[in-house]
Formats: sequence, structure tokens, C-alpha cells
Amino acid sequence: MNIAIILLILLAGSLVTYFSGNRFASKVAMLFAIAAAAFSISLLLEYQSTGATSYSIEWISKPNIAFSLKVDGLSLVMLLLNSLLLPIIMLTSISHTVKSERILYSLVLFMSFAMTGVFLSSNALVYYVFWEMSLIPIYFIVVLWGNGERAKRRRSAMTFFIYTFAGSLFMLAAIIYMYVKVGSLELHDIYNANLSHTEQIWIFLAFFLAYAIKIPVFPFHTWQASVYQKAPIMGTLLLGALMSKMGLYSVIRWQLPVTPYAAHELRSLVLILSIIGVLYGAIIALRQDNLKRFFAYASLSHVGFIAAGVYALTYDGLQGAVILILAHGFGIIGLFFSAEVIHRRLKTPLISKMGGIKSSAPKFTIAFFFMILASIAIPLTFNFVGEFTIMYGVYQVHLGYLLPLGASMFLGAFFMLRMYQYVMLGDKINRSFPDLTINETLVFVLSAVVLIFFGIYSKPIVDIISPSLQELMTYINR
Amino acid sequence: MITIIFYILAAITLASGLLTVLSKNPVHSAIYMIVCFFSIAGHFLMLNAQFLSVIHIIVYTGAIMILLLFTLMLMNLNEQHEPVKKVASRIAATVSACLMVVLLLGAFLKATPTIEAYKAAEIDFQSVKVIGDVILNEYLVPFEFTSVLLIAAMIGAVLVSKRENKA
Amino acid sequence: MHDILEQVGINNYIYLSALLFCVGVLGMLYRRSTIVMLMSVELMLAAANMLLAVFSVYHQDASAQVFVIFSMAVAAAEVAVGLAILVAIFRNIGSIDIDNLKNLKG
Amino acid sequence: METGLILLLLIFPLAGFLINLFVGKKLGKTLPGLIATAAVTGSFVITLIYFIKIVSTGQAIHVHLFEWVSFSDFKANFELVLDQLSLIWLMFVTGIGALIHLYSIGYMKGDENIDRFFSYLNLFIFFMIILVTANNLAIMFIGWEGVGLCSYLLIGFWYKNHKFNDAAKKAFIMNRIGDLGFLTGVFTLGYIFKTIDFDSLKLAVTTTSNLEVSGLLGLGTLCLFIGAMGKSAQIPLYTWLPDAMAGPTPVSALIHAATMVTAGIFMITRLNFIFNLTPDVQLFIAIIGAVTALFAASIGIFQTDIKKVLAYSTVSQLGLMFLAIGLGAYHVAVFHVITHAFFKACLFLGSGSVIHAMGGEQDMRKMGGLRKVLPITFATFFISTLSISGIPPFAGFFSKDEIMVVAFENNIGLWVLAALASLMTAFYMFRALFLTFNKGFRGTEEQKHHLHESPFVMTLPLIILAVLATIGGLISLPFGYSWLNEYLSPILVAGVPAEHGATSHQFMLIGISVLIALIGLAIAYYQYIVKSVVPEEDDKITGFAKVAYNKYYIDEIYDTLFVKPFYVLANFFKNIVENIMNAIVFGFGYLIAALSIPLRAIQNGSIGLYLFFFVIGFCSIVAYLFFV
Repeated sequence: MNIAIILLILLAGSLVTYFSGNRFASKVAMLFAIAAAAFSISLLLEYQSTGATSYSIEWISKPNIAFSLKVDGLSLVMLLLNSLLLPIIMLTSISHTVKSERILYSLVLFMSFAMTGVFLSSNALVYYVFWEMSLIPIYFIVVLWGNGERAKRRRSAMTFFIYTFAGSLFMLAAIIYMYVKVGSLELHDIYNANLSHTEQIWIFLAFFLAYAIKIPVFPFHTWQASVYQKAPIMGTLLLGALMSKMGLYSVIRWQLPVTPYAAHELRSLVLILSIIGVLYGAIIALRQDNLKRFFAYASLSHVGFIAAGVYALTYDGLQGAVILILAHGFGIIGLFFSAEVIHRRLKTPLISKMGGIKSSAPKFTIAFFFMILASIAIPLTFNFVGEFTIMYGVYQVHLGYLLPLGASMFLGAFFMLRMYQYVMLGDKINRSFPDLTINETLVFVLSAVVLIFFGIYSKPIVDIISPSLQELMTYINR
Repeated sequence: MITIIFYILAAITLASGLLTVLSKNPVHSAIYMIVCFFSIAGHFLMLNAQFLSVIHIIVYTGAIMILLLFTLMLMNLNEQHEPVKKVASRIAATVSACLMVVLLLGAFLKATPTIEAYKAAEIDFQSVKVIGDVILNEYLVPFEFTSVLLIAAMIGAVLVSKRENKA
Repeated sequence: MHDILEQVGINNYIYLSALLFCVGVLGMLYRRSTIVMLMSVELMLAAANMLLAVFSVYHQDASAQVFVIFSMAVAAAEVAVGLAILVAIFRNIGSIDIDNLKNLKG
Repeated sequence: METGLILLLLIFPLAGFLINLFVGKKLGKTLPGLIATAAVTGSFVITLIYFIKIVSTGQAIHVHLFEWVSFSDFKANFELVLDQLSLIWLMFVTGIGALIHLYSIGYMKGDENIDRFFSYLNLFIFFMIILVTANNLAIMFIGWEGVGLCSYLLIGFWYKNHKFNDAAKKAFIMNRIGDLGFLTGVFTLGYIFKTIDFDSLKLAVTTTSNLEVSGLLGLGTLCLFIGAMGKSAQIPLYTWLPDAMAGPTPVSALIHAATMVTAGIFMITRLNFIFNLTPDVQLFIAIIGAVTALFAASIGIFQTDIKKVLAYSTVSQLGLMFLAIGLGAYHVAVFHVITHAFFKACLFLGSGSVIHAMGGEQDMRKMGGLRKVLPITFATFFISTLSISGIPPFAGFFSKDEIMVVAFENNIGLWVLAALASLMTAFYMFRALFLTFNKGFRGTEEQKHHLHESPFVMTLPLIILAVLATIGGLISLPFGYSWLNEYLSPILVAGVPAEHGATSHQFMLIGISVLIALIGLAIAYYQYIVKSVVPEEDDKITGFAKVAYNKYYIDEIYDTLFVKPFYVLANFFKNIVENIMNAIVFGFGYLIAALSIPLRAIQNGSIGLYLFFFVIGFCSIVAYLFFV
């Protein structure tokens, strides 16, 4: 089965939604999203029977660039995350009409198309093209449908765009250098290219800059909070759940195996940066009054945790990181959507104006509390399996790294429960807080089911990703 | 003997060139310009390119200089001495001109091209008949296009300098 | 007369035309009135034509001379249009002094 | 059939939790309580079946469900084991759990979200069962954090009052600090022995014996003990337990007296073969235990809230248990855990029925003379006080005496601390008894006529527990007739020291401990019955009493040392670091803008200048081409 079909589905979906009227836009988009999800599941079944498949056609002849895609365990899991999250993301605002919906949904589908491209491509330039393409729709989504005052929204969207774009220029330079040196941009050629130590260091740093901005890792995170806060719910979910994962996936796929020596050499620096990010996100969240901004910093802390797992360069670190990528993808949907639910009812994003929601909305309380538990990694949730494995991976590096990382366990509990107390508990507020509608409950139920099922029985996921992770580890440790 | 004539003629050309450039009054510079063009025509003559020298005199001194003088008179610029540029820019101008001279000559000397012997062609290649033949055979298309160019220039000149008759 | 190149040698011609060209350049930078600048452009063109003619003699080939003729045509057209523009400028601004034609600012 | 029944053990409380959580509201007021109690009694019956089977066959049962988490070095399978240790724990967890469920049907009758209360209680029992029956450290960690979560939910049950929410949050965070220690310990063991299953750990311990291991092993056991400290409220991480009294009393009885706090002791007893390898960590545990016992007892003396007194007494008794464990006497600690579960649960439930009768009043200064009005509560409270103070023939005497003997034989200093602690225990327990039940009623008139004996559903558990508190001592009599010791021997690798005959100093020790208990009783009797002293109001307490009453200001110290810096840091990050970062990023933008101004000046429109640049440009190109 040809892998490129999923790209076609999403692209076609984006175009069709653009031309379908505003009334049907969300329905058509949802249809295409479900089609994409179905196709990716069929890819999963095929993967289980035949193993990694690839697809490649000639694209540009002069610098011989082939439009080549590859589905192995790692990219399949990321593809599944992307295509399974898309319907849920759409479900969050399907009942909530906005102006010129058809453009919004077509942009969302286009973004998903670009991200699927990133996850599947196994040629550096194709990968880079999709990487840049994904920036465009999110900019427009934030600027046109964001909340908050127009000028500020445009400013933060512009900062985000230029910041990310500047970062990825360094990556382009590295890719071009590699093309010059290796002669081809295919994934396996780059893996086997024996670059000298200094080259590896420079390429590692170039890639690191691009991915550190995208993930984001500590010093490069300033754009994140304001863009997450100002984006519409679908924009925030696309950014938080999927786009940061693009950065993390790329580190595993493109950065570590290509420059193993540099990875080992700079491991302590990069690990320290991600751990600072974890603690920084957790601590600064204590003082945030805007709920979405609060969850943005919480997400910064979790993503830093994943980055620490990846940069620990141990098999457990990698496996834990991939598991936590999936878990965080589903978990962060719940958190941001809860902020959206509260915003829709109380019309205020500020925590100081909330309180006592528990007594008037029991169903929402259960859902929201479960999402908080998932985000602070209570056992029997998928996040715990990820964090547990990552902590063991980081422990193998050095105990000194584990303690600050572990501190995020109780720091996370601290700021999350403190927020839960101010938002939900306390005596009854005067404003009415109607409980969840069917669509909203469906979003929570879907992500909760995934988080619990894989939290208890995570073996199927591990079986899919372990062969490709073993192979990557052979490259990383060569 | 020929070289002496050449040097005199060259000196005249350069002197008149310099004078056109340096003289205060535009009319004076125009006249020196005419002298300079005559000397260049002289050079052509020495090179036995009679047709060229005649054309040169007709086109340059005949047409262009007259047009220049006519415009000068039209804008009666002759009497007032034009203001002189600031000293700094004048110095800069001379310095850069000299720099260019040095560079061009240096480049030529450094390049040291190999100059083979002159082969004397049997027929007189410069005669009017031969040039006429070459123009109308090989270069017929560019020849026609120059006519188009001239027409366009004429129309352009007329249009640009026409006084808009404001209502 | 064809042996003139043997006696005078092509180098001198090249030096001469280079010098003449630089005099033209000097004129362009030195003078303030636009007409004189036009004249120095003519000077530069003439220098180039001369060198062309010298080389055509050097190669005993008439096509260079044809080229000189064409360049003369172009020079004529150029002066005509240049002067027309100058006249128009003079009528609007009152002076054709290069230093106060500054309205095309960056 | 085997796995089915054991699975049922787990499924009962889980089913109770799910039913009450989702369908609870529609089941009315009493049905949730009944479902929950039935679920826990069901588990108790299954435990009873297996307990009888294991007592006869002595054969542990393993149940493998599926593979949960896999690492490169080892795998953590979802496996349960029912051996002597886990069954004895299950017995009193489910047993006392069932009694407390029955009790809370009466106690929580008026509450509107009673269904949520019972769902959380069942969830707690579910996680406790997982913790106790886990076959490897990862599954134990599920139960470990699960019970922490349920204690958060139950402490913050009355969520409308922010003080209770803060107490719940504090308990959860402190537990998680301990859990971080526990996790590091698990990783260290996994890293050294490449396995975290208990039986393969026991095997691995005997095989690997190089020196390097012991250095790391010491760290591992220390971290595990930190985990136990967090969970069983020892010195540095104990401040959450007194605040946890904000939860309803059955919660305090179940979680903060009988089951959860004993998890630390269970874990260390389960890993006794590892802790024996690190004697210095064991000594550390003993010291921490003894110091906590004394420290908590000294605070308990001055408390006026009846539940706070019991909370500090729990911390103190736990300290004694850790003292026993630190000295290697695991079987003594387990015995004290069992007896403590009985009388402490009875005390808490007794105080619960007093509070229930007094309409929510917890301050002992407002009580008094309840003996006649609440006869059953008084009787059971009195028996349990006797038992905890160590008056023979009650259960407390036997278990505490064993600890004293072990302490005396191993470390005199610690024995002195333990003796002092038990003296204080006797004093403050009788103080609480006399202040609440004797002398005249000091409460308001309205409370006076509202006083009534608790309904049968509340007094039945009290009676059962009081009976257990009296006969509890039989399971491990001194001088060699201890059924418990040889029951636990297959678990303890060091085996139980053969009970030698009645040595001289043992009699002397028994005498001393009884004497201590009587002295405590006498002082309390003299103070509160003869002189009928009533502790002053909060503002008039002075001197050492004030310091002790305010818990030596430990909470305030913790607050300023640990909590405030995070807020200060958060402000620092938010205002300064964020702005600096933004300044840097936007700085680039302004830099480029600033750079462009001089460049703009060049294009000032003077054609002369352009020509000049033109010539310069031409010259430089020629120069470059020909001369470079």
C-alpha cells in the first residue's frame, strides 16, 4: 500500500474543505480526518505483517533529491498520534462556530498534512520542506482566529514565526553541508556518512538550535507561552500536542543518529538545559494567572522532561521519551480543552476569577481531575509509564540528573493541585456553570480511554517502537 | 615621422579633453570638445579609416555638438559662471579619475597580451565600398534597428521637451 | 599608411583611449552642470569608438568599424533624449545643477 | 480458579469505586455505603480463605497477569503474590477496612456526596491491596502512589473549606517527595541486580557480593527508607499527618492509623534481606524511629484537639515500629503494627463518635463528662487507652514490651528514648481520656442536650476493635509462645532469633514498662481528675507549652524554608528572567532596525555621490580581477 496516499488524503481534504461552504466545512474536515485515521490504522496493520515499508519517487534531478517516505516503528507511531489526534482536535470546536470556518478547517488539515510529511519523510530536503510548510498555517490560525487584542496577537504570532524560521535556517545550512559532503540526502546515507568530530559538533549544534526552538527547550522558549495563550483552541492543541512533538521526533530521527559523537560529547550540556526547562516551567507556572498560559508552562515542563529522556542517549530514555510523546499528546489535549471549556462558560481566562466549579459541574470535575492526574503521571496512566522509563534512562546516565528531574514529580503535583484548588474547589460561585455537552464529554472520554488503556497495558506500543529504536541505538552508540 | 604626428595629435586630443572638462564656462568646454572630436577624426584618418573619420565629424561635431550648443544657448547658461562643486568632492573626483587611469593601465600591463604581427590584407578593407557591403549584408538587421532607434529617440525628445499646455 | 600600427604600436593607442576615457570620467565627477556631464559621456564614447577602430585596423576586419557606426547612432540618440530631459528639467526646476536635483531620495 | 479468586479480591473494591463514582448519585443515600462495605467484606472473606490455606500449607501463591513496563535491563510484570506477609497485612487492611466502612455509613449519614466518599474509600482499599500483594517494586509503586492519591481525595473531601484543601495538597506533595526517594531506591536496586521482583531479588542478593555493590546498595536502601519516611510520616516528612486530620474521622482511622502509614514498614519488611546488608542504614532507621517517637509524643502532650493528639500518637507509635525494624526485629515491628492497627483504629473511631455526638466539636476543652452519655464509646476508648499505654494484659503491652526488649538488648540509648516516649504516650492518652469523658461537661447548652450515643452501626465496629485490642496480644506471647514469629519466619531471611527461656532481665524489663505505664496514668489522674486542670485557651498558653503546642513551629519553618522560596523563584522567573529573554530576542529586531538607519543615509539622492560610488565600485572590481 503506497504511503503517500495519506498525504494525498489530507491535502485533498484541505482543498475540499476550503471550497465547501462554511456550514459543512467542519463536517467535511472531520470526514477527511477520520479517513486519514482509518488509513493510518491500515498502515499499522500492514506494518505488523510486513514490517517497515518505504516509498520513493524521483523529485529533483540536479541535486538528486528523491521524494522518499518511510514507515518504520517510530514514524508509524508518530503518524498514528497525528492522525488519531486530528479528529479529536476537530471535535473540540466542531459545535462552536467561528467566522469563515472553512478556511480554518482547511488550514488545520493542511497543517496536519505538513506534519504527516515531517513524520514520514526519509529524505532530508523533503523533510525540511514539510518542516517549513507546517509553519505557515499555524501563523494564520493564530492571527486570524486567536483571542486577545489583535496587535498583540499578531506580534506574538510573528515572533513565533520568525523565531522558529530563523532556527530552522541553521538546520537548512547543516542539511546543505551534509549534501555537499555525503552526496545524497537519503536517511540511510546520512546515517552511514562518517563525519569528522568537528563537523558533527557543528551539525549537532545547528540541528539543536532548530529543535530547541521548536520543542521548546529552556533558553529558546520565550515565544511559547504567549502564542499558546493567544491561539484559538485548535491552534493551541496543534501547537502543544503535535508541533512540539515534531521537534522531539526530529531529534530522535535526524539529530542523534547522524551525529553520535557530538551527542555524547554535548550530552551533559543539553541534558542540563532540558532539566532547567523542566524546573523552570514548573516553578514559573506557580505565578501564572491566565489558565492557558499556565498550561503552556506546564507543557513546557513536560516537554523538557521528554527532551531530557531523549538526550540521555540510553535505550530506556529513548523508549520512555517516545511513550511520553504519545501520552503528552493525548494528555495536553485534555488540559487545554478544560481551559477552553471554562473559558466558554465563565468568559474569563483568569484563575483568580474562577472557583467552586466542582459543586456545579460534577462530570467536568471528574474529567478535569483525571487529566491533571495524567499530567502529573499517577501510576496506571500512560504518562507514568513514559516518565518511569525516562527516569530510569536518566538514572543510568547519572544520579545527579535524576534528582532535579524527579523534583518535577512533586513540583508538578504542587502547581497542578494548587491550580485545581483555586479553579475548582472552594465554595459555590454565583455564575452558572452548565456541565459538559456530548461533544465535550466525547473529547475527554476518548483521551482518557487511551491514557488508561495504554497506562495499564503499554506492551503493544512498546512492541511497535522497539525494533526501530534498537536500530537507532546501534547508530547512536557506534 | 608618423609617430611624431601621432603624439602631437594625441596630445591635442587629451589637452582638448581636459580643457572641456576643466573649463568654467560650458560654451568654452563645448568648443574644446569640438577640437577634441576633430583630433579623434584625425586619428581615424591616420588609421586610413576615411569613412569613419568623415562619419565621426558629421555625427559628433556636426550633429551632437551643434545640438549641445543650441541647448546651451536655449538655456542661456553661457554667461553666468556655474557654481563650483565643494573642494572635497572635486578632489575626490580627480583622485578617483587618476585611480582609474592607474588601474586600467596597470590591468593592461599586467595582462601583457601577446601582439602578433600585423597581417596586411590585400584588398583595402576600409574602403567605403567594403564597409557598405558589410553593413548591408551581414549587419542588415541591426542597421534597420538603428533607424527604429533614431525614430524613437526623436519622438521621445519631442515629447519630453514639449511644454505641457496647462489648461 | 597601413603600417602605421607597426610604427606607433597598438599599446599607445590603448593608453591614449584609456586616458581619454578617464578624462571623460573626471568630467562626469568634476563638473556640476549636467550638460558638461553629457559631453564627458560623449568623450568616453568617443574613446571607446577610437579603440574599436584601432582594433578593426589591427585585425583588418571591417565589422568593427560597422560597430563604431552603430555606436555613433546610439550616441546621437542618447544625446538627443538627454538634452530633451535636460530641457524639461530646466523648465520645471529652473536649474540643471546636479547638486540640487535631489528629490529621488532613498 | 486460583487467579480468578485473587482477581476478584482486586475487582471487588474497584467495582465498588466505579459504581459509586458514576452511578452513586442515583442510588440514594444508604445504598452506596452498603455496596462499598459489601465490596470490602467480600475481599476480607477471600483473604480469610487464603489466610487459612497459607497457615495450613505455608505455600505462597503467585499470579502473573501481563507484562506492564519493560526496560533494557529488566521487566516489570503485573504480578501478585499472596505469601505470609501480604496475607497478614491483607487481613487487617480488609478487616479493619470493612469495620470502618460499616462505621462510616453511620458517621457520614448527613453528607450530600456520601457516594463519592465511599467510592474514594473503595479506591483506597483497591490500591492498598495492590501495594500489599505486589510481586515487584514497580507494582508496589502503583499502590504506593495510589494510596497517596486517595489520601489526597479523602482529606480534601469537604472541598468547600480551603484549609482542608491545603492540608490535602500538603499531604499529597509530601508523599510524592517520599515517592521520589522510593523511585530512586527502585532504580538503584534495578540497576544493581537487574531485577525488581522480590524472589529474584532475594536470589540475586545471595549471588552478587562485590564491594562496589554495597556502596550503591546503601544509597538504594537509604532512598527506599526516604520513601517509607514520606509514607509513614517519620521525622522530616511527618508534618502532613497531623494536618491530615482535616479529613473525616473514618478516613483518619483507616488511612492515617491502620493501613497507609504502615506501608513503609511493610515495604522494609518485604525487603528485609536487602536492608540486612546495610547495617549503617538500619542504625539510621532506628535512630530516626526513636527520635520521632519521642519528638511526636512531646508534641502530643500539649495538643487540645482530640484528633491531633491521636495523630501525634500515631507518628510516635510508628517511630517505635521503625525503631524495631532498625534493630533488625522485623517480626516485633509487624506485631506492633497489628496491635497498633486495632487500638488506634478503635481510638479514632471512638473520637469520631464523640465528635459525631458533639456536632463536629473537636476541642477537648469544650468536652468533659461524656462518660455517662456515651457509655459504649467510653468503654471502648478506655480499653484502647489501656492497650496503647501498655498496661497488661492488653495487646499494646505485649507488642510494646517486645520492642523494649529488643531495644534494651541492642542499644541502651534508644531504649531510654523509647521508654520516655511510652511514658509520654501513657500520659497524653489518659489525659485525652479524662478530658473528654470525666469531670463536668464544658460544652455549650445546645451541644449538651444534643448529646446521644452513636447508633449501633457505629458502636459495633468499636466493640469488635476493643475486643481485638484486648486479645490481640495472644498472637505473639513472650517467652517463646509466639505464633506470629514462626508464621513470619519464611519471609524473614535472617530468621527469627530462637525464643530463649524467661531470662532474668526480661522480667525486669516487663516490670519497668508496666511501671512506666502506671506512672503515666498516675500523673494524668493526678493532673486532670484530682486537680481537674483544664488546658488554657490558645492565647494564654506560655513558655515551653506554647512552643510544643505550636508543634515547635515546624510547619512555619518548612513553609519559609521550602515553600516560600518557590514562590520567590516563580516571581523572579516571571518578572526578570522572562523579560530578559524577551529583551534578548526582540533585541535582535531592534539591532537590525538600528543598523538600517546609517545605511539609509547613503541613499540621499545626490547623483554626484552615486556616480562617485559607481566609479569606486568599478575600480575595485577591476582591481580585484587583475590584481588579487
